[in-house]
This record gives sequence, C-alpha cells and structure tokens, in this order.
Amino acid sequence: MDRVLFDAARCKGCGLCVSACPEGALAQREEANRMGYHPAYLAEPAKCVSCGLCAVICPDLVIRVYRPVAAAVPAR
Amino acid sequence: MDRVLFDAARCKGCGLCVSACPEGALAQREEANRMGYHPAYLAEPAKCVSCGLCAVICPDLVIRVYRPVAAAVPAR
Amino acid sequence: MGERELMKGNEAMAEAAIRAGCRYFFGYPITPQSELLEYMARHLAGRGGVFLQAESEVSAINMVYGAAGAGARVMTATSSPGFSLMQEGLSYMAGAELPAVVVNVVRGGPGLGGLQPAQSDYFQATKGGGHGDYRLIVLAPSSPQEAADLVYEAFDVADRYRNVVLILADSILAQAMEPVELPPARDPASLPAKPWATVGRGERAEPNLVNSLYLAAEDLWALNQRLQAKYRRIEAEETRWAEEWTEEADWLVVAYGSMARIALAAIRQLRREEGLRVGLFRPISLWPFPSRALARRAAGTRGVLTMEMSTGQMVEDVRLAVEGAVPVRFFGKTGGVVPEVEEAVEAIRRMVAETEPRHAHPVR
Amino acid sequence: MGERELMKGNEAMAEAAIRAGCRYFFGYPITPQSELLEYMARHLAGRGGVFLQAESEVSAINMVYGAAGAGARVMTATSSPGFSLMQEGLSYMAGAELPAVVVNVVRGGPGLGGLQPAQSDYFQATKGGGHGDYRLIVLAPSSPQEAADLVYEAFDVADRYRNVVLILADSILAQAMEPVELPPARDPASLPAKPWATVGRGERAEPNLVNSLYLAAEDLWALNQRLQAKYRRIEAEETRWAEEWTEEADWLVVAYGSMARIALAAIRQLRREEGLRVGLFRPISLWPFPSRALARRAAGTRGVLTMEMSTGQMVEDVRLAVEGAVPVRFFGKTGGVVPEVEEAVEAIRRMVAETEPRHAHPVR
Amino acid sequence: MERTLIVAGFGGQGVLSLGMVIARAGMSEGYEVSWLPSYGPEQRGGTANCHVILSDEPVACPLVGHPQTLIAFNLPSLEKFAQRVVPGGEILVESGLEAAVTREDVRLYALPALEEANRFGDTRVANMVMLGAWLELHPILGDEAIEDALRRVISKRHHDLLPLDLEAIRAGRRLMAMARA
Amino acid sequence: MERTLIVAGFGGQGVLSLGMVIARAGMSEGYEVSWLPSYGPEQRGGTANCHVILSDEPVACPLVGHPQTLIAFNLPSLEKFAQRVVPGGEILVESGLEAAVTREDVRLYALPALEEANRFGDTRVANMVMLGAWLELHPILGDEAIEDALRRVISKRHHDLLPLDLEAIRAGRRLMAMARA
Amino acid sequence: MSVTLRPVFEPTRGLRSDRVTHYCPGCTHGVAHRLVAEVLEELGVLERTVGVASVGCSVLAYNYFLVDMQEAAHGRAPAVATGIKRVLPDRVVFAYQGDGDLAAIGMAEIVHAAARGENITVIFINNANYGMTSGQMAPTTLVGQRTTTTPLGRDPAQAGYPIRVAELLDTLDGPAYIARGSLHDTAHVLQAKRYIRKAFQAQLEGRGFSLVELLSSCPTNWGLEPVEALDFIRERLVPHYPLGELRKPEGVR
Amino acid sequence: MSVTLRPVFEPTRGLRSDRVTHYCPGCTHGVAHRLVAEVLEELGVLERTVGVASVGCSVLAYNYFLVDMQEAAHGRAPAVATGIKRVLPDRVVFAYQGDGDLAAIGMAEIVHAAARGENITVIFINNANYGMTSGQMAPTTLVGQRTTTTPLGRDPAQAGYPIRVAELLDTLDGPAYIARGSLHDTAHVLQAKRYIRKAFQAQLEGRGFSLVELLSSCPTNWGLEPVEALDFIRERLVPHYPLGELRKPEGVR
Ligand SMILES: Cc1ncc(C[n+]2csc(CCOP(=O)(O)OP(=O)(O)O)c2C)c(N)n1
Ligand SMILES: Cc1ncc(C[n+]2csc(CCOP(=O)(O)OP(=O)(O)O)c2C)c(N)n1
Ligand code: SF4
Ligand code: SF4
Ligand code: SF4
Ligand code: SF4
Ligand code: SF4
Ligand code: SF4
Ligand SMILES: [Mg+2]
Ligand SMILES: [Mg+2]
Repeated sequence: MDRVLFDAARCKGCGLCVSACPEGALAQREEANRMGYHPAYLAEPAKCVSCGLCAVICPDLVIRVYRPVAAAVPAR
Repeated sequence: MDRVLFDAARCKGCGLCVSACPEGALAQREEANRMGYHPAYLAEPAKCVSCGLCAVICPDLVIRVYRPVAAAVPAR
Repeated sequence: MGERELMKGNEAMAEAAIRAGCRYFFGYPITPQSELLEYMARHLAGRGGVFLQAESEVSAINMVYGAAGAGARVMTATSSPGFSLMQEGLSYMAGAELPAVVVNVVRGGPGLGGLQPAQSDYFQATKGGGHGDYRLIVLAPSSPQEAADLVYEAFDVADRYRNVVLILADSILAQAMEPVELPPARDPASLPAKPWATVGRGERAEPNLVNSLYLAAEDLWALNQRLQAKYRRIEAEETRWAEEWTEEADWLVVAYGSMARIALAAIRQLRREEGLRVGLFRPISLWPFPSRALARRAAGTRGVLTMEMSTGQMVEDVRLAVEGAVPVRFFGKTGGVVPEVEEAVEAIRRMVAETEPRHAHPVR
Repeated sequence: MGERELMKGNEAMAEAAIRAGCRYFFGYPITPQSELLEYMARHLAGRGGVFLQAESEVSAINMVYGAAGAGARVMTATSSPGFSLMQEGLSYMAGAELPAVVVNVVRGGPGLGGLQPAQSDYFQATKGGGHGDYRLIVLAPSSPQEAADLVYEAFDVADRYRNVVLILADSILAQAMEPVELPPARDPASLPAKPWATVGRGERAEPNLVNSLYLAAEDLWALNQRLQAKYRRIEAEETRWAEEWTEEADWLVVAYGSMARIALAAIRQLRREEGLRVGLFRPISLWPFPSRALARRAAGTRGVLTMEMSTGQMVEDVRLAVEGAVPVRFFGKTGGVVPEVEEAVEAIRRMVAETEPRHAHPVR
Repeated sequence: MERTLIVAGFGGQGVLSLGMVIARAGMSEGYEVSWLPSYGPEQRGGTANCHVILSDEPVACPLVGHPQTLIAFNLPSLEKFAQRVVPGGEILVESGLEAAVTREDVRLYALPALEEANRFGDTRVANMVMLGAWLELHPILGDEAIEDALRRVISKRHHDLLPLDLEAIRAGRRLMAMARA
Repeated sequence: MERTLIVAGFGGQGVLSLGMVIARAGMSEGYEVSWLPSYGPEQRGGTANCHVILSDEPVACPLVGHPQTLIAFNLPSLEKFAQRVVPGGEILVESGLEAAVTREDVRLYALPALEEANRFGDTRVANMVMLGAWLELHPILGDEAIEDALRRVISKRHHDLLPLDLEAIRAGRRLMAMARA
Repeated sequence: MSVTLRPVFEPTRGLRSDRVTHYCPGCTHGVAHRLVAEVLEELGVLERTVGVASVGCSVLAYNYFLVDMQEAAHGRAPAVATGIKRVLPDRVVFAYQGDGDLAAIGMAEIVHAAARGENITVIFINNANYGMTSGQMAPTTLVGQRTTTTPLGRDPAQAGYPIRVAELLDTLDGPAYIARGSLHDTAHVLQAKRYIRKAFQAQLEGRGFSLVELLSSCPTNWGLEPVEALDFIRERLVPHYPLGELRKPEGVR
Repeated sequence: MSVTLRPVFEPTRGLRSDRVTHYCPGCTHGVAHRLVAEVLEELGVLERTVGVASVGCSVLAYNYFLVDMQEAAHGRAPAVATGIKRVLPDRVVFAYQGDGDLAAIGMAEIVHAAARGENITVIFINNANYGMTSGQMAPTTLVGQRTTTTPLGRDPAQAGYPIRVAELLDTLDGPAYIARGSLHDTAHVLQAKRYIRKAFQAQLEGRGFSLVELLSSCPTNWGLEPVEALDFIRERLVPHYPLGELRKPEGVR
C-alpha cells in the first residue's frame, strides 16, 4: 500500500501538494475527475518519506499519509 | 472700568472661573439671574491681574478680559 | 402578584419580561426607552440573567439573534431610529425563524426627529421595515398594565411560532405611571424545549443550524412558503382587538395604543354630552390586523374614523378591511404633537356630520 | 447618443447617472448590484467625479447624506440586505429633505436569502422601511433602457422635490443585456442651484443647516406638514404608469418591473391564442402609486390580477385603488423563483374562469 | 370624583416628585391614578412638568389637556400652561409670579413657597410646601397615604429628609389656609 | 423571426461569451435582442448559463423558459435544461453526453467541440466551435457581424486570439455540416 | 499718561453671542465649542467651514457655531463629513462627536475615516458616559465607574474594558494628526487649543485625517459639582487616558 | 519482521468527509477550516462547540463543520457569537470571518467584542479582497493592489490605507490572545495551527477574547494560479502584515 492515499474524487487539482512535497513525489493526472479537475497522485511512491506535508497544505481533505513501522510487540 | 466684564445673563453660575482665578478675585452673586443661576462677578477688582484665565475656563462666553495699558503714541 | 404597583410602562414591560422567563437583554440607550434598559441593568444580574449594553442597535439585534438561536428567551428594546437600524437583523431573524421580543417605544420622526410620542412607525412595524416577505407579530398596548400583560404573553407567542413579537409602544404609556398588577414569575424549567437551538451538537449526529441563506431559488421559495403558511396560522390564531360601545354603534372610531385612550375620552364625552352612538374599535395586534372583525363591525355603521399619531398609516389597513363598504376618514397629528381630547371630539363630530344621511355630501 | 449599445441594466444605470450629472458615488459591494458599483469605480474618476467604496451600507448612505447636503448630485446602489441597513439614513434624508438617487437591485429574502431576482422589498420601498411619516419616490423600470431613462430623470426629480428617488430594480433587468440608447450628457453648469446646501457660509449672514432634529413637537409637526404637502404635490405631478391593450380590456393584469414583461408575454399569448381581452397595467412609480388611473381602468373590467415576485405586497395598493369595485386576485412567487410565462398564462386563465359572469362562483 | 393637575417648573425644582406623591397617595386611597412626566424641548436645564389624574373611574388617558389645577414654579411654565386651566380651576404659583396671570375665571393662589422652604434651610422642599397647599384645597388624601407615598418617592439615601418634608407640607397647608382666609 | 437559446456549462467554459456574441451580432443585424446570465447556486466552481433572444419584435421578457436551442457543455446543464427545450427544438452537446438525452421530439447534435478545440491547441475555444455549429443551423448572422461582436466581447488583451476564434467557428460550422449530412 | 484697556480675551466670532447653550452649568462641552470656534476664526476659515454635529449632548451644536452645519445620525458623523469633504475638498470640514457616538455605535465609521486618511478634523469629546441620554455607560467609562447601566460600577468581566480611542486610531496609516488633551484646567485648555489648531492646520495643508480627543466633564451625570468634575478628570480620567500628541505630520513641531 | 502503516495524517472528524467544499481550487479557506476542525477535535470539544459563519466565501462553512452553527449577517458574527456565549458560557463559541466582513462592515462589532474581552475565539481570514462578491477592495487590500473597485491599483489618496487588524485590536485591554499567522506554506500552516490552538485554549480557560488572523489566498480574484497565490502571500502580504503572537495571556508560552 502507498504511504499516501488520495481521495481523487475530492481533489480540485490545485497542485499545492505537488509543490509542497519536499521529495517531489507527487504529480497531477492527465485525466480529469468528475468535477473536471486533474487530481494529484503519488507519482513516485519510492520517494515518499511520509512527512505528511502534502496533507498539511491540502485545502480539501484529499490526502491521508501513513508511515511504515516495524510491527513490534504490541505496546501495552 | 473693570478689567473683567461679565455678561451675567449668560452665566450659569458653575463657579469654574471662580476656582480658576489665581488671584481669588471672583465670587458668585447671592441673587439669581433670569435663568435661575447665581452669576459670577469681579468681587475684588483690585486683585485682578488681567491674566484671562477666568475666560479661558468659562464654558459659556460670559467673560471679557482687558488689560490696562499706557495710552502711548498710537502704533503705526 | 395580585398587588398593584405604581409603575412606568417601561419598567412594567421590563419586569414582565423577567417574570416571563427572559434572562437576556441586549440593548442600546435611546430616549424614551432608556428606563426599560436601565431596569434590566439593575435587575437582571441579580436574578440569574445577563444584561449587556451593546455598542449599537445593529449589534443589539444581532446579539439577540445569537441568543435566540442558542435557545434563550431574549429581549431588546429601542426607539424609532434604533429600530430602523435593526431592520436587517429582524429580516434575518424572520428568515431563520428565531423567537424574541422586541420593544419599539416610538418617537416622532422622520430622521432624528424628536423625543415626544408618536405612532409613525406603523408601516415599518407591520409591513416589514426590512427586506423580503416576512412579518413580525406586532402588539400595541395602550396602558402600562396592558404593556406588561402583552410582553409577558409575547414570549410564549414568540416561542410558539418561532417568530419575533414586536411590542409597538409610545412614550405616553412607556413613561406614564399607572397602577400595574404584575403576572406571576414563570419557572424557567417550565419553558418550552427548543430542540432546534444551537447549543452544541452533543449526542446528535446532525448539527443544528440557524440560517436564512438558501442559494437555490427553489429552496428559498420553499422557506417562503413555509413562512407564509405560518403567517396564515398566526392570522387565524393571534388576531386581537378590543371594542367599546360598538354593539349598536352608528359610527366607529379605530385607534390603537395611547391614541385609543384619547379617542375613548372623546367618545365618552360625545356619548355623554351629545348622545352620539360612537364605538371604539381598538386593534391590539397590528399584525395580524383584525380585518374581519373590523369589517363586520364597520358594516352596520355610517362611517369609520381612523385616528393615529401619524399622517395616516393604519388607515390603509382599515380601508383594506372595510373595502369601500362605508366611508373611512382619517384624523391624526404626528411628530410628537399629541391630539387633545377636544380635537378628537371635533374630528368625530366632523365625520358624523359628513356621514349623516341627511347631509347629502358626496363622500370621498 | 442616439446609438444603441448592448448593456447590462446595472451598467446602463451607472452610465445614465453620470450623464445626468452625478459625480459622486458611495457604495458597498453586494450581488446582484456590484456591476453598477464597479462601473462607477472604473469611470467616475476619469470624468471628474469621485467613487468611494464605503465600509458598509450604513456608511454609504450617510456619505450620500453629507454629499447631498453639500449640494452634489450623488448616488448609491445596493441590494436588499444592504437596503435594510440604509433605513435609518433614508429616514434622516427624508427629514432633512435631501435629494439623491438610490438603487435597490432586489434579491430574494428574507435574511441573507439568495442572489436571484425578487420583488419582495415593495413594502419596504413604498411604505417607508425607516421610521417616521415619510416617502421615497419609487420608480420601477422594466428594462435596461427604461432603467437608464428613469435614473437619468430621477436626478431632476430628486432635486425638484428635495427628495430621495429610489430605483427599485431586480436582477433580471440589472444583469440582462439589451440594446440601450443613452441620454445625452448634462452640462454640470446647467444643473439647478441649491442655495440651501452647506458649502461654507461665505457672505451669508445665516449659516445653512441640514438637519432633521426638532425638539419642540410643534416644530416637528410643522416639518411633517410641510413634507406631507410636498408628498401631495408629488402625487399630483409624478405618478407614472404604462398600459398595454387596456382600452377595451375585460380583465386587467397589474405588474411592474421584470414581472410586467413576463405578464406581457403571457397576455400576448392569451390574446393571440385564445382571443382573451386582457390588458396590462404597469405602475412605473410605485410611490406615488397610480391609484386613480388604475381605479379608472379597473372599473370597466371583470377582474384584476396582480402579479408579483413576492407573496403579495403591491396587491394591497391595487386593492386600495380598486376598493372592492371588481375582484382583485393575486399570483406570485418569491425567493428568487421567477414565474414562467406558462404559469402566468395559467394564473390569468384561472382569474378569467373565476370572474366570467357565467361561472357564478361567489368571488372571495 | 376626578382631580387633574399639571405641575411645572425648572428641572431641579422637584415638580415630578410632587406629582408622583399625589399619584401614589391617590392610589393607596383607592383611586385610579396616572402620572405622566414630560420634559421640555431642551433636555439639559430645561423645564419639566407632569400630568396627574386621580379618579373614581379608570383613567381614559393619562394626558391632561386642561387641568383643574396648575402648580407653576416658574414663569415659562406659567406662560405655557395658564391658559389651559379649566374655567373655575385654580392656579398655584410662587409669590411674585402672580402678576403674569391674566385670567379672571380661575382662582389664583400665590404662595411664598421658596421663602418658606428657606426658613427650613433647604430650598429643595419648596415643592413640598406647594404640595401642602394643594392638599389643603383638596382634602382627599390622608396623612398616612401621603407619608407612605413620600417614603416611596424619595430615594432611600434622602430618607433623613422625611421629617423636613412633612413639616414643609404642614407649612404649605398653613399658607393655603391663610390665603383662603 | 425569433430565436431563443440557453447556453449552459461550467463556469470557465465560455458559455456566457458564446451567448453574448450571438446577442451582439444579432443587434448589429437589426434584431431586437437580449442576453441574460445566471449563475448556479454555488458562486465558486458552479455552473453558469445564459438566455439569449433574437427577435423581430421587441423582446417581451429576457428570460427564456423554453428555448428553441439548448447548447450544453456538461452533464448537470443537460440534466437541468433538456426537458425545457420546445418540441421540435434542438440540443447541441459535447460528444459523449448525448446518451443522457432521452427526448425524441428534439433534434440532437453531439459535437466533439473539445476535441476540435484541442486540435487548435486551446481547449478554451470549444465554445467557439459550438457557436459555429449553431451558426450553421441558423444562418441569420453575417460573418462581419460575428467578427465585430467577437471583438467587443473578448477583452482587449486577448485580441490576439481572434483569428483562432474565427477558425474555431469555421471548424464548428464544418462539424455541423457533417453532422447534418 | 492716560490708561486705556486693551482686550486680553473677547468672545469668538465663531459662536453666536445671541444664544446661550443648553449645556449644564460647568459642562466643558462649552469650552470645547469655544476652542474650535476660536481656532477657526484665527485661521480665517469660518466662512469656508462646514461642521457636522453628532447625536449626543452636542446635538444642538449647529445652534451655536456660526458656520454651515449638518446634523449627522448617531455615530455617522465621519461618514457625513466624508461625503461633504469629497464634494468640497477646498472647504474645512470638521465633525464634533461624543464618546458614545464615536466609540460605540460609530466605531466603524471613525476607524475607516481615519484609515482612509480622510482630510477632515474630528473633535472627540470623551466624558466617559452618555450625557444626553442621562448617564449610561460609554465605551470610555472607567472600570468601576457607576453609570445608570453599570449601577454597581463597570465590571470588566461583564461589561468589558474602556477603549483608548486615540491609541487605537494611532495603529492606522491614514491619520496625519492625533492628540489627546483635557479641559480640566486652564493650562490644559490652552494646550487643547494648540492641539485643535494643529489638527485644523493639518487639514488645511491637505495632510489627511486629524483627531483631537478631549477629556471633558459631565457634572450632571457624574453627580458632581462643576469644579469637582474637573478634579475627576484630573484624578481619574487623565491617568487612564494619557495626554499628548500621538501622531504628528512630518515636519510639524 | 512485518511492516504496518501507522497513520501520520488523517482527515479530521470535525469536518464532513461526505461533502466537497465550494471553495475554488487551492483556496486556503479550506486549510483554515481544517485547522480549526483539527484543533476542536484535539481539544475534545466538537460536541460542545457552536460556530458562527459569516458572509463571505465562507458563508457556507456551516455545511462543512460538524458542529452546531449559526449564520450571521454580514459583519455581525462577533455580536451573534456574543449572544450565544452569554447564554451558553460553558460552550466553545467561535466566529469565522473574512476581511471584508470583519474589518469593513463589522469593524464596530469586532472592536467591541474584543474590548469586552468576550470569551470567544475569532478566526479572521485576511485575503486582501472580497472573494465572494468577485474581488472588490477590502480594508486589507494593499496599496497598489488591483481589485474590481480599484482598477488602477489601490490609491491611498483616494481609497485610504490597509488596516492591520491584529495591531488595532492589540490596543485594547479586553483580548487575551491575538496572533497573526499565514497559510502560504506548510511550516506556516503548522504555526497557524498552534496559534489557533492557543486561542481556543484561552477561551477554555476563560481568559477572554482571542483572535487569530490568517493570511490566506484568493487565487481566483487575484488572477493567480494556486501556487502563485501562495507566493503572493509570502512576498506581498507577509511584509505588510507581520506574523507572530501579539498578545498572550500571562503564563502562556
Ligand atoms: C440610532 C440611535 N441610537 C441611540 C440614540 C440615542 N442617543 C442619543 S445621544 C446618545 C449618547 C450620546 O453620548 P455621547 O456620544 O457620549 O455624547 P454626550 O452626550 O456624552 O456628549 C444616544 C445613545 C439615537 N439618537 N440614535
Ligand atoms: C449587508 C450586506 N452587504 C453586502 C453583502 C454582500 N457581500 C457578501 S460577501 C461580501 C464580502 C466578503 O468578503 P470577505 O469578508 O473578505 O470574505 P471573502 O469572500 O474574501 O472570504 C459582501 C460585500 C451582504 N451579503 N450583506
Ligand atoms: S508525505 Fe511528504 S514526502 Fe510523501 S508525498 Fe506527502 S509531502 Fe511528499
Ligand atoms: S492539494 Fe489537495 S486538492 Fe490540491 S491537488 Fe493536492 S490533493 Fe488535490
Ligand atoms: S483675569 Fe485673571 S486675575 Fe482677573 S479675574 Fe480673571 S482669572 Fe482672576
Ligand atoms: S465660568 Fe462662566 S458660566 Fe461659570 S460661573 Fe464663571 S462666568 Fe459664570
Ligand atoms: S449631561 Fe453632561 S455632557 Fe451633557 S450637557 Fe450636561 S454636563 Fe454636559
Ligand atoms: S473567490 Fe477567492 S476566497 Fe473565495 S473561494 Fe475562490 S479563491 Fe477562495
Ligand atoms: Mg459622552
Ligand atoms: Mg476577504
């Protein structure tokens, strides 16, 4: 699973996340969504460091960010 | 003629001039004017130094102040 | 309770409001309403309420909006220029269907005008001084006692319909002292619940919303249809008036508020001294206007005289009610000049003369 | 001049005002009026005038007050909620007898309402939304062309009577583009002198005063008598209306503004397709309302249908004019829903059916 | 029974409270009453007056167009209201003002209320002197009712003046008794 | 003669200017005309449409209840207005939307306006393609009138796009000609 | 050598000598009127001045000033003055406002006139209450001060804190001149007059918005004798409302 | 060793996930909404919060926040919030206002709510124009900035100077917390969130009025791409509107 998930139907294609990503991991799709916008997506998943900044700047609650962690003994 | 003239009909008897006179030259009359107020007057003309402060504090355009000057050669 | 107190109308209205469960008052000083405000300033805090002097009438009505939306019994009071400033807020309250009681102690206008009594805000009060198709329920007392009674009831009426009730007073009754018997204090716990109020979502899944914005025309039309249906209901249930000597009257005088008391004095004199059968029809709810009752009463008479402390405003509602069935005349003064009983007598005599069948003057 | 330009009503009104010699505009943005304001922002400075965006409608109308008192031709424009905020100021202008032109591009209400066209501010406009016994002269155009013409004339009318003239528009005509032929630009030097204006005392011994305060009731009553005399004069001289096919009409439709054009389309269709003799009576001055002319026209008909984009406001003035002589019906929608021509046709058909003598339904 | 009064004077002369004492006392004596204040066109330093009605019947209107009694403390008030007194009515004025009354169809009482009040060392009780004078003419309100009314009208922090007020009222009664004698 | 249209689409698709070009050109051809914009309930990112009338007679009312022509650029607009077209009228839509039209009593033209515009390298001229298509159906406005109207409707700083617009119009004419063929 | 009398102080021609004001005895509204009129006279602009009276005790100011005047709605004097000044940029335009008028209902209008740098002069009478309507709380009423709407003294937890208007306006870029003076003694009256003169001078030089706040007495509603009321200003108001010039146009001493 | 995904960022429960806002692409109104909702969620007060929407682009805010809300008349949100808070002193009450709403028509209301120390929180979106009505001048529009009512750029001689609201309110004694943040990059967004949290904390502690001004973009009316609009904030707005905390309650870091 990707570290960053996009709810593409909500995306307005503003590109703020793309420009905010310090790793250059994001891009916008060619095809428009139902609203007519070009949604952002994780173009280069490998670059992503789960910093969450794309989600911090997104005005439209499009993005969820996750960080992979070693599944250790569950903390009590 | 007095150094200070009061338009007693306008006076509201507030006493501000009396308390403002540095020389203690003013007082208020026993008798009320047409408006029912006890007008201020120059009780002790001799004390007046024509400083004008009574007029400065009077809210009601009651007071005119004059200063005696030697009638020298009229200035050109 | 039960005891009669000598009180100003302004004070009687304030005390009646508190007893009706009003604990919030937002207002701005203006003559001749200030005693009401000052009464609230003195008494509300001690009785578990909040008095707040707003920075303006505009703010006051919007504080009322917020408090009403939060579910409180809330009141404001003002006089004519201040009432004009409340028009936008009142229109918003109509749109959001918020209940509250507003007092306008009318003074002479237009503009800054004067401080003396008048009834020249009738149109503004009854036809909606603000924008849009809406109505305030408008009650017009004619004495301190009635002012107290109407204010007391107004809070229930406001809650019942989620509608602003306006008390249209004048400075005669607001500043006159007369004996007043005050209604009992309501138990705040007995007040109606307001599940629609914005008090925090709590357990509710859907937030509550207090609002008058409907960007889709159809939605706004739906709101308006709902409002109009409510207004028809109010017309059916809340129309109020009083009558005196109207049973077999040959002529009718229509007057409200303090003017009605002057009219009554005049009628009393004319009945006593000249035996003229003149009756008084006194609208108490100016909106809804008691049109049917008035039409019925007017039907049997020779003429109707409307008396107002204005240049003629309610007279339009009288004419709409009577609709040409009998002649409708007007007598009034405005700007703070209160007609004397003698002038009222004279005006009635004039109408009588002109509407006596034997004087065959063509009327109108 | 002479050339027809495709223009929005909002722009046509702005340009007409400038040509009428208006050089001062104080206003606040609000949909659907903003194009008027923005036109002024673009054009006034370059033509020797001043455009100032006020901090609110309250400020705007008081700036207008100041400028009018200083002798200028001055204008403001707004839409319904903003117009409500101007009520105090308008009452002051009435009291001080200041001339100015105010445009209200009405939108759906009450409250924040919506942005779509409506006619629900009729009462507010004609009965005085502010306090006191006063009147605005209220003109209701029904096309961009007429809007330009009326605004242009309004400045003269305002100056003639020292009275505010209100242009009551709606967003159909304000935002529609149609060909408009603009009136010629007035030479500012040709405008009437205003010796009463406060421009600095200069040589005058007595200062000029712009004021509506009269603390003595008799003085305020005197002002009101003067105002009422003026209003009677305006009623005699400034009542305007238009008629279409009323000559031998069996039924009359009364409508104003954009609603009148919808009514006209409906009537045209009914005459063409069903041969019904329906006429259109279109009040142009809403105050003074053309009561006599309407009463005369209505007299020969079987019924009158009032159509408004409201829940029924002008219909009261229609009923007051007709005074029971023939049945008066109402059809309207509000909140931004614009009746379709078909609905208007249907409403007329309904009235016709109910007022045909052979259908002996008791009317009302 | 009906009694109608207008009481008028400068702002500080206690005209409003004079009227209010009559109204309150009237109420406790079982009359229908009303009291209506009105301020002159100038708020500040202007004239004040009040309209008072005591009646057996409900009061039709608290405005008194034509009073049975006018109590006037200054010239402007006298000028304004003297013509309004009903024929056969009465005017009570401060001594010295009587010359301004031209009517012959009313009873005129000029009373040195201020002088009398001065004798008590407090010109503010001149209104009570006038009240006493009116009470002497209209013996419809009991002493107890008056005292009770005074207690309610006068603000708490001036209750020490009560004995003075009562004495002033008695003085007024005496003045009036002498005037009628 | 009367022509009534509703042109509808998303905010940025140039529906208002399409209608305005027709109205302006109509005026210079001597017709009585009107153009009425209307914005969807959401100001931002909402739909927009305009009503256009060309007529020999004075326009009774600028509102078009039931247009002869509907030009629809997106689905919401089509859904909103398709039922309103007069029987025997016509609907012009972007290709791909035609499936949403269920009416049988109107002529339906589905045109690849966007694709065509893309070929000019500027999707913004899709509206001009549609304009051309309409003009092909309604040959009542001369080329000169159209060009003049364009010049007035398009803001000065975009006048360099004029030739492109004219070409797009011609392309639209061709598309329509083919569609009818 | 004979002696003649040379005038030291004579009433200004800017006020009507034939009318007595309606102000209460000792109310310093009268002093403020006089200072404004004197300055206008001394600047030689009485004939080309338009004043704006506001709603408050000074509502009848138009009866006293011998200049053209307009009466504004409560709080709207800056808007009215703006309307006048825009039409008549070469006239001197001033507004005279109380603290209820300017700082309560009229807060938006004064802030925006100031922010616009509107070339008008505002005389602002701070008497810490609503005089005209009989002594309610004003935005400038001190904490603890009793008024008819704060019968137990202003409680900030309920009724908030007093507003320092001069300081508030001083955060804006528009004003050219802002000062606060006081009318509680002759020295301060003379200082206030200098402030007023500078304010009008700023206007005459086209520098933009000018305002002089004046601490003023309301003996009637404060329940004090006129002389005591001046003490109240000195002892209570001045400490809360510091005197001085907050803003001066460049190059003005 | 297996790897699982731990959430770093998930949408707040304070906003409706089932609705897409009506804001233009890239408009930072959306960011501001999210921050407020996140803070309310994190403070655990969503269920006892009442919000006040104002008239401006955020007029439909009530469609997005999952809290009880009232829609206020243009400029009057602080008065409406006051009415609510006085009735419900133990609820969290906030108003969300634009710069036209708060600083133009609503100037009196915001100054007085602040002066009263009204225990509410105001989120103030400064986007230097009237977004909703298509880009007219706001009181915060910069000198030289083009808007539909300053087509040649704002000329201070004619249209006055921009108002710094945070600084203006900071002259009052009522406020407990005043800060100005910006939404032009992620670091500032996070800072803005800290400000918003402190503001609500001040309210929860009963300290009085709190306000956070947020510099926000309006790509549509500025005629800029969303990313360019953030640059405009950084390059043009921030220099005129300094960021930081102007007022903190005592004992708060
Ligand atoms: C809209 C409106 N609201 C209220 C009033 C009543 N009113 C008249 S003067 C005044 C207060 C004046 O106080 P201030 O401005 O401080 O002047 P001061 O009398 O103290 O000099 C008020 C509230 C009014 N005339 N108009
Ligand atoms: C009384 C009133 N005047 C004007 C308007 C029109 N109006 C709606 S929003 C707005 C400006 C909003 O600008 P701002 O507060 O800066 O919010 P933004 O849209 O920029 O977020 C105006 C003037 C209105 N609704 N009500
Ligand atoms: S989480 Fe950070 S690195 Fe990953 S896409 Fe988002 S901004 Fe880029
Ligand atoms: S910031 Fe959000 S709305 Fe904008 S492009 Fe990225 S995901 Fe889409
Ligand atoms: S002029 Fe000076 S000394 Fe003379 S009375 Fe006046 S204050 Fe006193
Ligand atoms: S200051 Fe003026 S009004 Fe007051 S007592 Fe002296 S002279 Fe009279
Ligand atoms: S009430 Fe106060 S401010 Fe007004 S005139 Fe009297 S003393 Fe002066
Ligand atoms: S107009 Fe501006 S403020 Fe409004 S939603 Fe669009 S970008 Fe945001
Ligand atoms: Mg004051
Ligand atoms: Mg904004």
